[in-house]
Amino acid sequence: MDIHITNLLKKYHDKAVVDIDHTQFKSGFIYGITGDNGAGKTTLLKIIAGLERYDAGEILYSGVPLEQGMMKKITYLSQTPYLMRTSVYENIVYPLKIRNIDPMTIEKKAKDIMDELQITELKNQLATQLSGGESQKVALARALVFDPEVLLLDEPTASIDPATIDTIEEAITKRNKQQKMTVIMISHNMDQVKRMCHEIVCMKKGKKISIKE
Amino acid sequence: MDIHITNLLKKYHDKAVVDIDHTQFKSGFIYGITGDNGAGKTTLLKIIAGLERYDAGEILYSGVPLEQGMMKKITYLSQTPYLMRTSVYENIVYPLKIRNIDPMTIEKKAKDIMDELQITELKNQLATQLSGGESQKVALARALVFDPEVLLLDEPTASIDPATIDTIEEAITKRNKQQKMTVIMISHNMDQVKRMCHEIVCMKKGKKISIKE
Amino acid sequence: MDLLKEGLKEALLLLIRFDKEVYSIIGLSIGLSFTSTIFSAIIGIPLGLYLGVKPFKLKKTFTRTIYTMMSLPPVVIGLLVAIFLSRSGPLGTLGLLFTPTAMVIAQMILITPIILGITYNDAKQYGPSISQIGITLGASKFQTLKLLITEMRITLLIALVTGFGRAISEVGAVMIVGGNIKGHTRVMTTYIAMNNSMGNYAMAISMGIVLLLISFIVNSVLYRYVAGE
Amino acid sequence: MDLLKEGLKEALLLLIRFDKEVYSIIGLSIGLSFTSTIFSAIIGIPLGLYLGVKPFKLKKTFTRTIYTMMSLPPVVIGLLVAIFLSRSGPLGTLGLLFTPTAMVIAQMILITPIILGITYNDAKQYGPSISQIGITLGASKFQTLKLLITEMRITLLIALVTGFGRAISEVGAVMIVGGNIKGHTRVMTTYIAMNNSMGNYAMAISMGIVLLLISFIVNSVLYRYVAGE
Amino acid sequence: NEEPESIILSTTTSTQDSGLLDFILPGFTEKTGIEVKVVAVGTGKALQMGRDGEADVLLVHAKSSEIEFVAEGHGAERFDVMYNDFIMVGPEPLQYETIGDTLNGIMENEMVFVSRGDDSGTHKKELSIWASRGITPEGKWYMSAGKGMGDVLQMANELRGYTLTDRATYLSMKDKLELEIVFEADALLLNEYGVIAVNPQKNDSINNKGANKFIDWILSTETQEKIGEFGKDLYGQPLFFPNAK
Ligand SMILES: Nc1ncnc2c1ncn2[C@@H]1O[C@H](COP(=O)(O)OP(=O)(O)OP(=O)(O)O)[C@@H](O)[C@H]1O
Ligand SMILES: Nc1ncnc2c1ncn2[C@@H]1O[C@H](COP(=O)(O)OP(=O)(O)OP(=O)(O)O)[C@@H](O)[C@H]1O
Ligand SMILES: [Mg+2]
Ligand SMILES: [Mg+2]
Repeated sequence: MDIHITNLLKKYHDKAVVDIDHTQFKSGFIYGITGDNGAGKTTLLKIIAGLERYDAGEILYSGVPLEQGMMKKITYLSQTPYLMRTSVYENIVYPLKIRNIDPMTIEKKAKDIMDELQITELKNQLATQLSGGESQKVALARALVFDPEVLLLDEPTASIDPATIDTIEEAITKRNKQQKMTVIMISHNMDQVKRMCHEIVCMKKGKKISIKE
Repeated sequence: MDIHITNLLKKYHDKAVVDIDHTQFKSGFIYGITGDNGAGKTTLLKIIAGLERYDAGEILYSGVPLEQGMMKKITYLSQTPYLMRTSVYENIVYPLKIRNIDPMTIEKKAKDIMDELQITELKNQLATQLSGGESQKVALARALVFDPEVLLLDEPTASIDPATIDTIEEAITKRNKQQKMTVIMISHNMDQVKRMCHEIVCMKKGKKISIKE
Repeated sequence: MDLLKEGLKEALLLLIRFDKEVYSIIGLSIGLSFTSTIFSAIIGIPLGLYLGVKPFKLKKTFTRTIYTMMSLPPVVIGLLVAIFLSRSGPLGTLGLLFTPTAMVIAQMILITPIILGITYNDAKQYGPSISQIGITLGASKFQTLKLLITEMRITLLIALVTGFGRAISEVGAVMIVGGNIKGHTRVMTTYIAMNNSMGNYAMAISMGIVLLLISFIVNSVLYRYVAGE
Repeated sequence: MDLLKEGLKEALLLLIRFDKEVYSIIGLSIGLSFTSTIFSAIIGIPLGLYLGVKPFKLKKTFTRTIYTMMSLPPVVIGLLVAIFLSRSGPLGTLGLLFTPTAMVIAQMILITPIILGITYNDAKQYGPSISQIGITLGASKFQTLKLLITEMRITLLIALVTGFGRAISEVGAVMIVGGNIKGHTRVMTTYIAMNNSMGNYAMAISMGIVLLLISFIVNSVLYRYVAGE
Repeated sequence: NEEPESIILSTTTSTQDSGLLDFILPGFTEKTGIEVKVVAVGTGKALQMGRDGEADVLLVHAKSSEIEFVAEGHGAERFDVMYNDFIMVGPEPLQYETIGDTLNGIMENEMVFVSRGDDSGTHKKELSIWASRGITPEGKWYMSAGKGMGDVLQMANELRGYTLTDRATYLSMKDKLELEIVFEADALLLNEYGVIAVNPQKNDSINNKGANKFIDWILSTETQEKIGEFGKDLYGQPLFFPNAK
C-alpha cells in the first residue's frame, strides 16, 4: 500500500503542528522519521493511521482516501501504548480473535511472537502491571501478530534494554523482507534509523526538512 | 545524604522483584542503574523515593530511616511523569510556591530553568497537551527547579531528541558538581551511563549483579 | 431505639413468616427495578459510550444537560408521566396509569440519564484511547463497542448498580404513577411510605431493612462477579 | 398537553407575581440543599480523597458499603431520622423533628455517601499518581490535599452538583422529617407532592418547572466557573 | 432571640387540603402569638403521633378511635369541633336506597372501588359499613390505595371507579373531577371532627398550655362561626358545620 501525502496541514490552537507539502511512503520500504521534540512526528503518524483529523490536505492510500477496509491492514503503535485490562496473552491474541482465526492458529501465532520477542514468561501476567519496557514489547507483539501491511511505530524501542533492541529490530526488518510489510517508524536514535531504514524523513516545526537515503 | 540499603526485598504476587543484599549511594555522586526490562529498576527507585512499600530490609538515609523532612529533599522523576492540569509554567513553579519562596526569586528560577532546558516557548501551554519529549523535559525542569539534594531519575532521556540529550546531561552533571547533588539515574543507554556516572549498578531479576566504575 | 429493635425483629419475622403479600411486594419491587434497569442500560450504555468517544459540537451543552437530567426530581417525573398517561392525556387510550408499566416508564426516565451520565463521563475520559486500540488492531465498529464494554466493565457495573439502586429506592414517582394499589402496584418504598403515614413504624422499618439488605446483596453479588476491583 | 402549557404559563406567573409564599418556599429549598451540600462536602470530600489515595485493608468491603449507602432509600432515611429526632427518641430533647435542621440532617445522610462515593471512586484512580507528585515535590500533607483538590476539581464539582441536585429534588425523606409545614418546612418538592395530591396540577407543574430551571442554572454556572471541560 | 412559641397540630389531610386551616389559623396566631405547625397526615398516623407525644394537639375525624385514645390516657378530653358528611362518588349514577346497598351493588357488579386503605377516618368509616353488611371486600375490582383523600379521588376519576369521600375534599376538587355524587345523606355517614390535647406527661417538649389555648380558641363562638362561613362563597355551601357545645 503506497501512501501519498499532499499539502497536509494540522493545527492546534492556530499553531501549525504538521505542515507537509508532499511526501510519499512506498509499499515495502522502511521509513524513519526523526526530528526534535514537538516537531510533529507523533501527530503525523496518528494522522496517517486515521486516528487524528487534519485541517487541510489529502492523504491517499494506494490512490484512494482511507476507508474502513484499509484501516484493518494498518496498525499504529503509540509512544504510550494502551494495554487492555486482561492478561498479556489475551492482549496479544485480541487482533487474531476479532479476525475469527481458528484457535489452533491463534495459539501457534501467539506462541511464536512471544518467543520471538522474549516475553513468554509474562504470558499470564496482568498487562496493566508491567514495567515500561515490558509494556512496549507486549504492545509490539500485539501489533505484529496479525501481519499488518503497514506498521506505524512511535519510538518503539525508547524504553527497551540494549540486548532486546536487536531482537526487536530484527523482528521488524524480517517482516519487511519476508512479507513486504511497509514500516514507518519514529525514532530519536540516529544509529538505529540508519541501520534499519531505507529512507529518512526529518521533521522540524511541522515541516519535512530533508530526506536522506 | 548517604543512602544505605540492606537486605531489601520487595515482592509482587510472591515474585521477588527487588532483592538486594547490600548497596550504598554516597552523597555527591552520580549513580547509573541499568538492567533488562523488568529487572526491578523502577521499583527500586520508587522504594528509595519512599513511594513504594517493601516487604523486608532496611534503607537508611544519612543513618536514619526516611522521615517527612528528608522526603522534601529527595525527588523522583517517573518513567511516565504526571503533569498537573495547568500551564507548563505553573507546573514548574509549583515546588517553589509550596516552599513559600518569594515571587521574584520564583520567577527568576523558573526563567533560568526553562531557558536551560529550552522549553521557554512552552511556558503558557497546557501541560497535559505536550508531546512525549516535551513532557519529559517539563517534568525534569519541575524536579530540578527546587535544587533537591537527591535526584532520582527514571530513564530521563528515553524520548528526548539527540540534540537536547546533551543539554539535559549537562544540566544534571552541572548540579552534581556545583551543589553536590546526589543523582541516581536509570538508563538503557550504556554510553550515557558511562559518560555521566561515577558508579554503575546493574540489576538482573531483582538482584544487583555487578558494580563497574 | 425500641422501634429499631422491634423493626429488626419484625423484619426477620416478615421474611420468615412467608407472608404472601410481603413477598409479592418485594418481588414486584425487584422485578420492576430490574426491568427498568435493563431497558435503561440498553439505551444509556451504548449511547453514553458513543457520545463519550465521538467528538461532536455542543459536547459541553450536552454534558450540562445530562447532569441536569441526572437530578430530575422524581415527583416532577411522576407528575409528567401521570399527565401523559392519564385518561385525558395524549397516551390516555393505552390505559397505563396505575399499572406496573407506568412505574417502569417513570423509573426509566429517572435512571436512564443516570446510567447514560456515568457511562458518558468515563467514556469521555478513557474511551478515546480504548477505541483507538480497537481501530488500530482492525476491530469493526461493533467489535470496538464490545472492547469498550469489556474495558470499561467496572464503570458500567457501577452505572447498572447505581441505576438499579436508584430505581428500587425511589418513592416519589412510583407513588404517583403506580398509585400504591395493594396487590397490583404496591412496592417496597410505597409500602414503607404508607405504613409510615399510617403510624405503623415497625412495619415500615422492617421493610426498610429488607430494602437495605437487597441493596447490599445486589452490590455484593455484582462486585464478586466482576472480581478484581 | 394543555396542562403542560398551562403549567408553563403558571410557572412564569408564579415567578413574576412575586408571591411571597412561593419565593420563601424556593428560598428554603435552595438554602437547605445548599447547607447540606456544604456540610456533606466538608465530610465527604476529604474523607473520599484520603480513603481513595491511602491503601488500606477492607478496601473492597468499604467500596461495596459506599455504593450501598449511595442508594439508601430516602424513605428509610426519613423514617430513621424521624425516629431518632422524635420526642421519645434518643435525640428528642433537642426538639428537632419538623424543623429545617431535621431536613438538613436527612439530606446530609442522603448525599454524604454520594459525594464521598464519587470522590472516592476517582481518587482511587488518579489520586495515587497525584499525591505521589505532591510527595516527590516536597508538599506537606495539607499541600498534597490541596493539590488533589485542584487536580480533581472537575470530579469534585460533579460530586457537589450531583449532591445538591439530589438534595433539592428529593421528597421522600424531607416530607417525613420536615412535615411539609407551611411557612416553616415546606420546600419545592413537598409543595409539588401536596399540590399533586390536591389535584392542583398546574401549580405542581409550575413549581416543577422552577425546580428544573434551578437545577439547570446551578449546573451551568458551576460548569462555566470551572471553564474548560 | 427566642423562636416564637409554637404548637404542633397533627391533623388529617382533609382539613388542610380543603383549605380550612389556611382560612382560620391566622386568627389564632394573631390572637395568641402562637404559631401553629400543621402536620397533615392520615388519622391513623395523627393518633399515633399523639400516642408518641410527637404532637401537642390533634384535630381528627375517627370518633371511636378518638374515644379509645382518650380512654387509654393519651389525651385529656375530646371535644366536638365540627362535622360534615361522607358521600359516595363515582362516574355513573347509582340507584340504591342505603349506603349498604350501594356498596353491595358495587361489589356484585364488580365495579371499580378505590379504598383509602390507609387507616384514616374515611377508611375506618368505609370498613365499618362493609362490616355492617358482613362483607370482606376482595378482588380485582377493590383497590386499596393506601393514600390520602385527594389522591384517591384522582385515582377513582382516572380508573372510572367509586369511592367514599368526605364532602369537603370532594367539593374542593370537584371541578377537576368527572365524578358525581351517587349516594349521600345517611345517618351512618356522619363525619365528626374532634380536638384533643395530647397528654403532657408523655415528654417535656409538649406544649400543653398552647394546646389548651388552641382548643379554647377553636371552640370559641367566633371561630365556630368562621368555620361555618368557610366555603360558602366558593362552593355555595359550607364545607364544615360547627358543633362545639
Ligand atoms: N492536544 C494538543 N493540543 C495542543 N497542542 C498539542 C496537542 N498535542 C500535541 N500538541 C503540540 O503539537 C506539537 C507536536 O506534537 P507531537 O506529539 O506530534 O510531537 P513529536 O514530534 O511526536 O514530539 P516528541 O519527540 O516529543 O514525541 C507539540 O509542540 C505539542 O505541544
Ligand atoms: N503492580 C505490579 N504488580 C505486579 N507486578 C508488577 C507490578 N509492577 C511491576 N511489576 C513487575 O515487577 C517487575 C519489575 O518491574 P520494574 O518496573 O521495576 O522493572 P524495570 O526494571 O523498571 O523495567 P523497565 O526497564 O522495563 O522499565 C516486572 O517484571 C513487572 O512486571
Ligand atoms: Mg512523539
Ligand atoms: Mg522501569
